[in-house]
Amino acid sequence: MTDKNDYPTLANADLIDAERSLFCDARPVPYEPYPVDFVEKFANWVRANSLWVLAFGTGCGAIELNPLMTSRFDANRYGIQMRPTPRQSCVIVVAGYSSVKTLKRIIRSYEQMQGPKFVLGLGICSLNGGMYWDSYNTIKRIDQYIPIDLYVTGCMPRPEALLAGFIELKDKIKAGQCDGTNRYVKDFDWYKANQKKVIKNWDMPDYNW
Amino acid sequence: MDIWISKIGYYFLNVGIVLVYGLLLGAFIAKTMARVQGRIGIPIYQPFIDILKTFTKRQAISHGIMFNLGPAFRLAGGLGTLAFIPVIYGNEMFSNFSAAGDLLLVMYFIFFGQLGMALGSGESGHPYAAMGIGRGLAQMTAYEVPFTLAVVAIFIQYDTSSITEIVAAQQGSIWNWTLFTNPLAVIAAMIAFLGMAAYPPFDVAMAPNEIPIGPPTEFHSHFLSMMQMNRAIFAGAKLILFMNLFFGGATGLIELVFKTWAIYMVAILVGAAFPRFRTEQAVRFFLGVPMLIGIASVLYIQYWAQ
Amino acid sequence: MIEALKQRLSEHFQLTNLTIKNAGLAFLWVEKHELEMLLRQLRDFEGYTHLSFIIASDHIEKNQFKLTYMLHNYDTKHDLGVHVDISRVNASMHSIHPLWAQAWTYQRELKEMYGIDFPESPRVDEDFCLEGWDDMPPMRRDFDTVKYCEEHFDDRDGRATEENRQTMKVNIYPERGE
Amino acid sequence: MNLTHDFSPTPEVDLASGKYVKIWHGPQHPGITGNMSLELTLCGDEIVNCKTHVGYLHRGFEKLMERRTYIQNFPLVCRIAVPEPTFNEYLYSAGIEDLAGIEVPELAKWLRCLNLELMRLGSFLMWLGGASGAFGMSTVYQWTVTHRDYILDLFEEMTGARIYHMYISPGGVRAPLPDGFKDRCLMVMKKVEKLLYEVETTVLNNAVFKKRAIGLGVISSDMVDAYGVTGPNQRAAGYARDTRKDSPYLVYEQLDFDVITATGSDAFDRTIVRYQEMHQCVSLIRQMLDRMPTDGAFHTPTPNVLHWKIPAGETYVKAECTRGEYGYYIETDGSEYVRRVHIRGPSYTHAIAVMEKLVIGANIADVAGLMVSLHTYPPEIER
Repeated sequence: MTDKNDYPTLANADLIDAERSLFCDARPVPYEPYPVDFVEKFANWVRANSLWVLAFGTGCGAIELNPLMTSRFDANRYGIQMRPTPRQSCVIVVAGYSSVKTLKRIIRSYEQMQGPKFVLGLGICSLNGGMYWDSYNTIKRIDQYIPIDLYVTGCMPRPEALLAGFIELKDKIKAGQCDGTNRYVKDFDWYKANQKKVIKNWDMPDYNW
Repeated sequence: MDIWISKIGYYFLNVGIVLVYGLLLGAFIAKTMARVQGRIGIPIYQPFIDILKTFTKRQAISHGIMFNLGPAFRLAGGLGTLAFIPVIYGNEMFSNFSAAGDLLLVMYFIFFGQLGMALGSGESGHPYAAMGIGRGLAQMTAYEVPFTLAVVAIFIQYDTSSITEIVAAQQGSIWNWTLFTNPLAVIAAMIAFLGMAAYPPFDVAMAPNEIPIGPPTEFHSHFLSMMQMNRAIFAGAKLILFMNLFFGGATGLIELVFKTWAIYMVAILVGAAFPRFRTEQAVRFFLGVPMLIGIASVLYIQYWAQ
Repeated sequence: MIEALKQRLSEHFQLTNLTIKNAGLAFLWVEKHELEMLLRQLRDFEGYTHLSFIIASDHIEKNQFKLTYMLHNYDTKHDLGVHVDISRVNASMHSIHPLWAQAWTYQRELKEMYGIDFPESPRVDEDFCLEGWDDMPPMRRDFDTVKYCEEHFDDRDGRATEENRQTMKVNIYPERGE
Repeated sequence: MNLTHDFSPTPEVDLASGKYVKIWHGPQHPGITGNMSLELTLCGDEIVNCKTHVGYLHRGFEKLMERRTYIQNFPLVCRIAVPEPTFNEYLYSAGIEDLAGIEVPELAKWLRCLNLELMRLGSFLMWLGGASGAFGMSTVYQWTVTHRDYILDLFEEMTGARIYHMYISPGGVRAPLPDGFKDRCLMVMKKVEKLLYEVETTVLNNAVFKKRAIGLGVISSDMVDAYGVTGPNQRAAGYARDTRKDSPYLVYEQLDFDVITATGSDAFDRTIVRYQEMHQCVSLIRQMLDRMPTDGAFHTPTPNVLHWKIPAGETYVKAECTRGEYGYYIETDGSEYVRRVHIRGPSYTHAIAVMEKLVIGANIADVAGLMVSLHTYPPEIER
């Protein structure tokens, strides 16, 4: 384990004094893979075959998540299921554009999830702004704010595309290429600076445990 | 001394069997539910993968010592329940620590796990968890009434509080089952079982559209995998208990599998077709007709049947 | 029908203009101070009981906001838009939240999107759509959304953004362009 | 009708007393429709105060449309209400045609109407799933969402897209019906009708559903006008008001249908009204398929869209969507750009003012059911 002293505490400078004691100020710590290669590979296989998706419809892409989970496309077959609480889920689907107000909630939900966690960007507008490129309230690149593992592009991507995206994500996890959690911790200050640049009223702790 | 070592060994064997069986049953039930909904549903091995996945999560945030202990209490409740239930009648290996008065212990352990859970999720600090506990315990006290009345009727009927002896009394013919000798008690207990199984209409405690998802909201990683394990063991133990008390027990593995599956299907088929009661509606429901049936079963066995 | 209504209203109010769009829709203009009384009259005596929406549109060249109150009469199946011109400087308007229970939401939106103040309107200062907005109200015509985007959000490398019309002329319909 | 909204936060709410708890119901919450949130103050299980928060989906459409040409707005409008894009397409086109004086060919009117009714049916199916899901019946949710997919298949055949069709363009529609569409459409209608009868048995006749939905969230009849309640919510309160009947647009005058009303005005009656309107949709679609002209022009040529200037003017067009009065206010100033577009969505009042009023005193368990019974879509609130 890494020594905790290597990671100084967070300032939580935007919280008022009374609230500061209520929140944790420890920095997130990167995790190490299992020492034995075989175990790590097995763990990755297990993770890939049990994807719990956070039930958070952040944008219009959420409309195609309903057919995906129901009888027609039935993503349950692949071990994909919806989970209503961020603590227990390991995939967050950023469904399309995210307005600044939603971005704040996405970050909060993402940070509450327990690693290893994966992010799927859905729709062209999460990739580069799409048709909302000149809107004052939608961000253009979600990967500046949270680490993205995979994009499914299109407007609106069909459920089949989404399903193919999930299967691609599975392959990436099995190959051990989805290290978004560690990337987020490593470039923590960069992500935070980007987030704080956009979100004006930052009234939450720097890291939401 | 040797007998105790072998008994403990057999007990762990039982735990393993019931765990695997509970998980498989869970997957099978999920598949049945999916079929009702017109889907294929999860692969049969999915619950095992889910448990392993939650176990191999790398981060785990704790909210305090009680939070850590909550799932442990819950698991202890499940293991304790199983410890005193003979899984297969007439088989030394599968009789566990069944002894005189074990039915009372089992009923206590059913309660114990829930209380431990309440402590744990109470410390998680999530308002939905607290609400879920309130709802869960309220509903539990309600369904315990018809269930306890049914068990009292059984005490009177068989004049014993040992599960092994109750099963023994039901052997011989299908007409010796409690189902036929004391149908009122079985009806009361099966209605209570609907509440115990926490499928709709009695899933207020978890209610994903209301208080997602109640007590386990904040539990994750290995805490969650412990709770998943407990859910499998507890479901298995409860089914075996019901089978023992009301449906003549099992003398072999196949009989066990068939009977428990059939009992579980009752809850599933009701669950697939009903919306959810509100808490006070559920409490009112259990304290109404099911309780009266329970009382009637006690009176029947006390004054008519003998 | 609408002419008769205009007759009746003209007895009490100074209606500055009235345009009849079609059989089911008409617009009339009224002075700022008479608006509340007019709406009350329309609601209570003329049967215009349903408020469809309140909006503003920015007429920056006249230095005015044009407020529109769209009413509907369920008996005559008639829509009536009531226009009020207010000054763009220190824009403020009387609140009509005692008349319709949903009016305060529209007024809250107008305050946020145009900066039109509605004193006494409840919760008018709370955020509606935006959160922590510290720029000019975005729906004003002098707010440049492209400039704001360039300042705040970064483009992905390789994305070329062109002005819409130019793109269409050059890339999509080259043969139909001028 | 002096029924004003109660704005005062309940005075006895003292959060420090420990008697009350404040929770955020959404945006990350499966029991909320779309991406919005309710800030609830609870006393035990009872709700004493509620504030709705919207704007999570705000994209500034009205601003974006002011800086795009008329034809460029056309792919933009359907993104405004995600589950029901065609109403936006139709109303935007109708408004533009009204201002520019374009007459739409007869066949296009029928095709538009067919498209709208199919959309209505699909949207209602999605809603029915949500409504039963909110009360804990995931089975019906699975059934109805799947049957909605069959309708999306029809859309795909008709327009080329599942969700955002971009079919009803200014001047008409983009394409005529493909060959054999009528038969396939009738087949889907048969399936949907069969599903509806199953839903009637499992949901509407279900004792538990009745127990929960009857008496939940009653919109009193004087609230209807004071709060601007429209659509099925209003019809469930006993008002026979339907834009399709009152000021008919497209071909509704030639179709045979009645305005469906109920009297209870609670969640159950709203469900019944919507359930019957689904049957009505099926009947309307069948009528249209029978009477529709088979050939003719489906599109009037519009001016060169690159420099299409529309004379100054203003108009308000409206249609009856699944949730109530959906309207477009369009103002032009003679240039190539629109001056102001406002989208009047029925959810605007339903999800904010009405919801805040109805939810007071309700049980926390009923919030999801109540919210769904009002049938709100957040994207049309914040646009």
